Amino acid sequence: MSNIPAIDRNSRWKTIRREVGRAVGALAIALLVTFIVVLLTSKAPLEAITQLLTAPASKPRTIGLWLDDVAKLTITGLAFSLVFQARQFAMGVQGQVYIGALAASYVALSPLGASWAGIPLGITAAMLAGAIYGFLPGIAKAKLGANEIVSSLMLNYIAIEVCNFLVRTSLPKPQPGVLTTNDFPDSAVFPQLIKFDGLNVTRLDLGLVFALIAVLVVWFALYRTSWGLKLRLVGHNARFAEYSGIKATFIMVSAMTASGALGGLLGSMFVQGQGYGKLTVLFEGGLAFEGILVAIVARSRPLAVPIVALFYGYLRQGAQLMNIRTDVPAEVIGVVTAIIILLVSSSFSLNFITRLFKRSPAPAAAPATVGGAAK
Amino acid sequence: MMELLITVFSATFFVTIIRTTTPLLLATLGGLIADLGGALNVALEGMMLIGCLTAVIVSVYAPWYVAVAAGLGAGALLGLIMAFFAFRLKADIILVGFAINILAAGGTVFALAIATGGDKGTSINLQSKAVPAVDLSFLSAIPGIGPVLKSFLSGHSVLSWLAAFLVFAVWYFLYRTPWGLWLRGVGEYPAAPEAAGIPVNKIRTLSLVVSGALAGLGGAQLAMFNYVGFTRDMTAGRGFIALGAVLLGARHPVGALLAALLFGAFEALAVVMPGLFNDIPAELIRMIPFVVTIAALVLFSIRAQRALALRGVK
Amino acid sequence: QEYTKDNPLKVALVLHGTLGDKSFFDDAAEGMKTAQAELPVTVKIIELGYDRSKWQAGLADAADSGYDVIIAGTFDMTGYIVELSPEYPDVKFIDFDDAPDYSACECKNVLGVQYTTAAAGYLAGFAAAKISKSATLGTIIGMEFPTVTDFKTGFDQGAKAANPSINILNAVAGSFNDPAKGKEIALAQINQGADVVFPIAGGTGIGSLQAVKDSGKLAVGVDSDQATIFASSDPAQADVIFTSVLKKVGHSLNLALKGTLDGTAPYGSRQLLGIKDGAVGIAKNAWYEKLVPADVRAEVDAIEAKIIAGEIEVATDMK
Amino acid sequence: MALLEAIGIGKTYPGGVVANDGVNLVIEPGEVHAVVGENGAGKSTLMKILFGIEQPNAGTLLLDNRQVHFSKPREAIDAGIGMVFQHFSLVPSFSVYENVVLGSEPRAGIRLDRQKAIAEVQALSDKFRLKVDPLPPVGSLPVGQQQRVEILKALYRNARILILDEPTAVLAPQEVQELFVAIRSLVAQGKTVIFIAHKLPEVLEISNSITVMRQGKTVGQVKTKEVTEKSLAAMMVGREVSLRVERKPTEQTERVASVSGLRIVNARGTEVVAGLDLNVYAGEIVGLVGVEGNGQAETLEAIAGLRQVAAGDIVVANQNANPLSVLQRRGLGLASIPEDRIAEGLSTGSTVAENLVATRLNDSRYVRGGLLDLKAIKANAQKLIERFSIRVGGPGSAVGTLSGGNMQKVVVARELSEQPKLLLVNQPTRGVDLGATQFIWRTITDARDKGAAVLLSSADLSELLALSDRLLVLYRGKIVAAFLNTPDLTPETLGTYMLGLSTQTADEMQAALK
Ligand SMILES: Nc1ncnc2c1ncn2[C@@H]1O[C@H](COP(=O)(O)OP(=O)(O)OP(=O)(O)O)[C@@H](O)[C@H]1O
Ligand SMILES: Nc1ncnc2c1ncn2[C@@H]1O[C@H](COP(=O)(O)OP(=O)(O)OP(=O)(O)O)[C@@H](O)[C@H]1O
Ligand SMILES: [Mg+2]
Ligand SMILES: [Mg+2]
Repeated sequence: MSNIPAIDRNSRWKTIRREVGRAVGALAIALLVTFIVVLLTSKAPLEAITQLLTAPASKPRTIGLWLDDVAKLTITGLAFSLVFQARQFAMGVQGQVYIGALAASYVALSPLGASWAGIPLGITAAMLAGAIYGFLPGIAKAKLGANEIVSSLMLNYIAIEVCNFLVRTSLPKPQPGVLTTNDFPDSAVFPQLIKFDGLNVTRLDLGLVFALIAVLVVWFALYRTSWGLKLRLVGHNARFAEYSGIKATFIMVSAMTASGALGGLLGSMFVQGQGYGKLTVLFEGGLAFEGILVAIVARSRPLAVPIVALFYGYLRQGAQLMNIRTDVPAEVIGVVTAIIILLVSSSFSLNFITRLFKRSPAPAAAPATVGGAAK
Repeated sequence: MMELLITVFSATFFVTIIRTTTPLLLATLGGLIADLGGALNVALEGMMLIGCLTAVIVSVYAPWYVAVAAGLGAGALLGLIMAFFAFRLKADIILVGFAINILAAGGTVFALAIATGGDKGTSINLQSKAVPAVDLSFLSAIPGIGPVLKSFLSGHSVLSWLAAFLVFAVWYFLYRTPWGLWLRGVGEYPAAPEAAGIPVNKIRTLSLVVSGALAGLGGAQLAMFNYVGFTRDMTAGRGFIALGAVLLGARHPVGALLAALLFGAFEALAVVMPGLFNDIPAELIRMIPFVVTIAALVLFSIRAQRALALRGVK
Repeated sequence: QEYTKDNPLKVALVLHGTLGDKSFFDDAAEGMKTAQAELPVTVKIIELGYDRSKWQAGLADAADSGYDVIIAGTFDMTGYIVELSPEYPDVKFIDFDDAPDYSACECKNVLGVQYTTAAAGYLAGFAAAKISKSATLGTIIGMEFPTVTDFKTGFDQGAKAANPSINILNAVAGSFNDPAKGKEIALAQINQGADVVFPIAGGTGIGSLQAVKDSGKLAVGVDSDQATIFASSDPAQADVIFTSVLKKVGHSLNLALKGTLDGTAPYGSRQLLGIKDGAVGIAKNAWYEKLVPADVRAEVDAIEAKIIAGEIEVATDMK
Repeated sequence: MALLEAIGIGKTYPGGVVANDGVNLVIEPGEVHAVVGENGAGKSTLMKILFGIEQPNAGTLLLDNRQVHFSKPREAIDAGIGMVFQHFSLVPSFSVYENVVLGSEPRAGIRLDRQKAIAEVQALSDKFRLKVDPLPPVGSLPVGQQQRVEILKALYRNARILILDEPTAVLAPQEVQELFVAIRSLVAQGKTVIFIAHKLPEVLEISNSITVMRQGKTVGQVKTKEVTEKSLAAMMVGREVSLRVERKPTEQTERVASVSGLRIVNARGTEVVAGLDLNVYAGEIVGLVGVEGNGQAETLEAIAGLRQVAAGDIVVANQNANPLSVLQRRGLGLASIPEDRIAEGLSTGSTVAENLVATRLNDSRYVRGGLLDLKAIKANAQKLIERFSIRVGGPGSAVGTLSGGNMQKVVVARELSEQPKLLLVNQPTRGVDLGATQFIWRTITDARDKGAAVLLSSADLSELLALSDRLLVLYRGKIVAAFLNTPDLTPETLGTYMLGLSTQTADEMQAALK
């Protein structure tokens, strides 16, 4: 019996080594593909690839952009990880981002926004609004069995339209008809973490701190609280959870709600961050959905999410800067991203989402173990 | 209000609904086939978009039916690629689907630029062809109802008639042929067909190929009839709406038809409404299909729950 | 500093979208091409794509990359230009189709170039109302912001001047790239009696033009001379576009660069360009000659003169 | 001359588990050949190799003395081998005939020829005495009938050799007998049957010869006539085993649970429990006897709070339990061992430690202020692993990596780690080998001896007779007979009531109902 913890630790190291090996392999594939595509489309491929690999880290400003992306990708990755762990396929982060951003904007543009309360209240309002927006498909599923994929996708579209509508009609604007609100007062905009000679050179703001806090909070909630254990049990086997006396529906709804709060937080990070400091229609540009990729590559592990986001964010920024600075057209970036996702997901097959949709009751192929051989 | 009612019950409105419904219906049928085979095809949007572009480009050089076939073939090829990554390389099928959508969004613009010699927005420099409308003017010769019949039935796209036929064909395939049985078996409980010696992965692959083909056909209708030509992102979310229509249609071809018609009708309504009510905000009108989907989903679910409750289960 | 072919002015045109819209961005790029041929400048066109979160970063990167002049357009980019311009005092910024609020910012190195398209819209609206048989016109708007609605404001005013009882249908598509929807909206308007349609909706409007072609009605093009664009690929389409309301972005940018080179460009203020600057207008091409009767053409010319002379006041959304 | 022969089969799974290690098997034509062995001995693996699902690393297969190699099931099917899996391969929403013909459908043009398919299924079912209605969806049938569908599937494909992997584990005694009738009729018509089971009496009854496996090796092959239950068990386990439990006489005092007028309706709208009354007292085991699907499982689920009741009262520890949640009932001292350990008894993706506290997440020993006490949880797991001798790498191993028997031990350990007041047990030893069965039986009787009231449902009559103090026979959701367990109570007596052939009067039941 005494040697059992040793076995445990051993196998944990093995797992970590395997996962890291996979990540490195995926990175290598991604770079290889990019090289090939760039070679085919660029007249100065060497220059393009140099930009891709070095541009994000080349200046404080670009490092700021990269880390800002990492913060946002981390939050959306966490939001998806939470619902994935509960085995819900809610796709509503995008909608929550818009609703959260709206709530934050109303606070920021109100008299409160000009006071010290602008930031804390804006974030709180955004998280509350996002939570409510995440709660809706959750409760519809729990009480009525309404498919959460469809309802959350539809709620995304609705949120975007609501945002368009309110920005156009009700929020204060610098001039009539434009689809952007007034700039928020400085007290409602996240302060920059690092300044250079008073210049506005880095976008890096308080959002990064929130992202790191969120990682720890989500990790703690999932692995150190009974709610988290219940959530993971529900995710693994909802029937067993019910049998154990866990209110599976409550857990599902609360997971979606918590994930919604994260989505809302991301909304506030967008509009109250240095990147905007105001609300604009369609401000999110599809980043919320990239959380799916981050969560899946991180296997829904909160501590792995920021690491994946760090790498993915670098690639994302590098591709963007390569597009700006060289002759590689923007569309090629899309093609490269797609191919990378295809290749990376091939080695990173997380079976669980597939299993969600295969209505096969077959349980996960459990890895062969010491236990089996010992008999 | 009166005006709206008159519009809604007019033949032109009916023709509009059929037109807006057709691409959606074809994609929905595609989604249905994949779904019954056990794969959620989130790539319908990308498959439609690539179907659009392929059909448009091919129609410049070939007759319309070859172009339609090319759109269909492009969708099928994407289905094959999806199956390859998902089943052979064991990639997550949702991720593969998203990747195909991203590929389509960038790839179509890139390919369009090559085909037109630099245009990244639209294909207006290409002389693309249209799918012909089926002219049933002779119906008006029928005394009495003839003119009414003609105004309702004439002028639809060939592909609209094909789509209507496909609803029946898909139903027949699913519920009357052995292969339909295989497909449904693979989707519901793959271990069973596996043990019966049915090549499960081959069936799944084929279902994605057919799914892609139908989405590609929907794309051809969109780019060769609803609008003749290609513009970037011209599918504008129709693939995702089709995904909703599959579930809304209770995973049955007739349900798919009804769901697609519902969305088609709302798309048509959203088009005529601003002309009639200038003061309704456009955003609210555009929200209608999404609100309706959720409402329908909730109503369906409430009905299902109530049916259970009536039997005393809950 | 003197700029020569060997030591050219380095210019970056930063587009918050991509080329290929067949109107706005393409026209700007066209102007750059002319500039490059005529002036000692080199131009790099940077397409940032449609993801808004990348626009600010893209503009900043361009400012950071050693260009002498950065050109970007519309309200979407103005805020970023205002933010960046003080940080790069040696770089010049041209903000086209919008201008910063000079009273509220230190924008000494920013040149705002704005257009009042209402006046040109007025001319098109007048002609449209005159040639409409059903006395019903349709306008289709991509999204509602001033640079778009300004076309319509003038168009409506012109149409009412020609025929006070004219009926103008209007729809907002909500998108600049859903041609199928644009087509449906135009068909709906035609069904409700419209026989002249004026789509101000980018790619969506291309679909509307197709509906007009299919039902044998008439249309007004927007931004660039759309009849000419279609002339070679789709003559039937060109044949229904009796004129286009032109916003000559490329032309005005070319002038702005020229002004930059010889030091006459009024950086630190905005230029409001209108019909009398030749920056906007309607396309008086072969189709216009063919489809608009001579007497109407004469009236339009007279009105144009009056507008330039300030005798007719055209309302505008551009403040 | 042997019909099918496996020589020196070796199979190592990718993870390094050696499942077969030089296994030999000789099947004569026209016999029923049993393969026995403990959990994990490698029986299923060997069968999967014969059927082409797994590929051996070593050894050869001879069919009709010719060497064969099956790389997929289709090839084995074509060679005349059919297999019925421990877990059925049926599509639940498909009708019986659709499931039978799936993959080899009769066709009329491109259409599936429904009439012909139904007729063929009907004919087969008549010929081999496997009675089943071709039309209803398979999901609505009891397991016994589903199994017949599986056998029909193999026969429809002209199987000469039929492999049945643990076919009796899920069957009621009468169904077992019906299965044996069908097997004999198969053999009479020239088929050969390979039969795997854990219950030795069944093996002795049906087979002609027996191959015994232990730890991936064949221990030997014997003629059934030449062995006894005892000698066979010794061969399997390598030591003597006895399957007898000593039950102390009970002194029942306090009524722990009672159910009155219970009615339950299932999702399809049929009434599965129709007015049930029963009482359970501290220190007794009450056995619920019945063919599967007569309301035993539903009754247990209703008492546990896992199923909505249409009418009736449930009282646990003198409290009206109707409005109470699962957790509140557990708080009253209720514990429950469910029928299907993988589907509802465990979370196979979670660790052993997590599974062992899953029902105690409100307990301040493991959770304080909503936070987990990981140390206490781990200590609890280590304690239980030791006490219930669960074979596992450690508290942190995923349950999914355990064998079936060990998984069941995890469930039992969790439920009996603390003395329950009321214990609900459903199929505690299904598919579990002799050693583990013995252990689980002893654990349950220990709980009883310490004062637990136990409600036990099992498809295995010998289990019910071995453990119960009282037996209640359920038929169509009603109690039709009640007995005190005396040595002269036989399975046959119970059987007549189980099948609804006769019903006791209220007076007859009185004594055993209490
Ligand atoms: N797919 C697999 N991958 C890895 N190991 C496996 C696999 N299937 C079985 N094993 C291992 O092979 C050994 C033999 O398993 P097998 O299923 O053949 O046993 P069995 O005799 O059928 O047991 P039981 O009586 O419990 O059904 C076990 O140790 C098991 O852990
Ligand atoms: N894919 C797999 N990978 C690793 N081990 C496996 C796999 N499938 C099954 N096993 C192991 O095989 C062993 C026996 O498998 P089997 O399915 O025959 O279970 P069992 O012990 O018979 O239990 P039961 O039949 O009661 O469910 C178990 O140890 C199980 O953990
Ligand atoms: Mg087995
Ligand atoms: Mg077993």
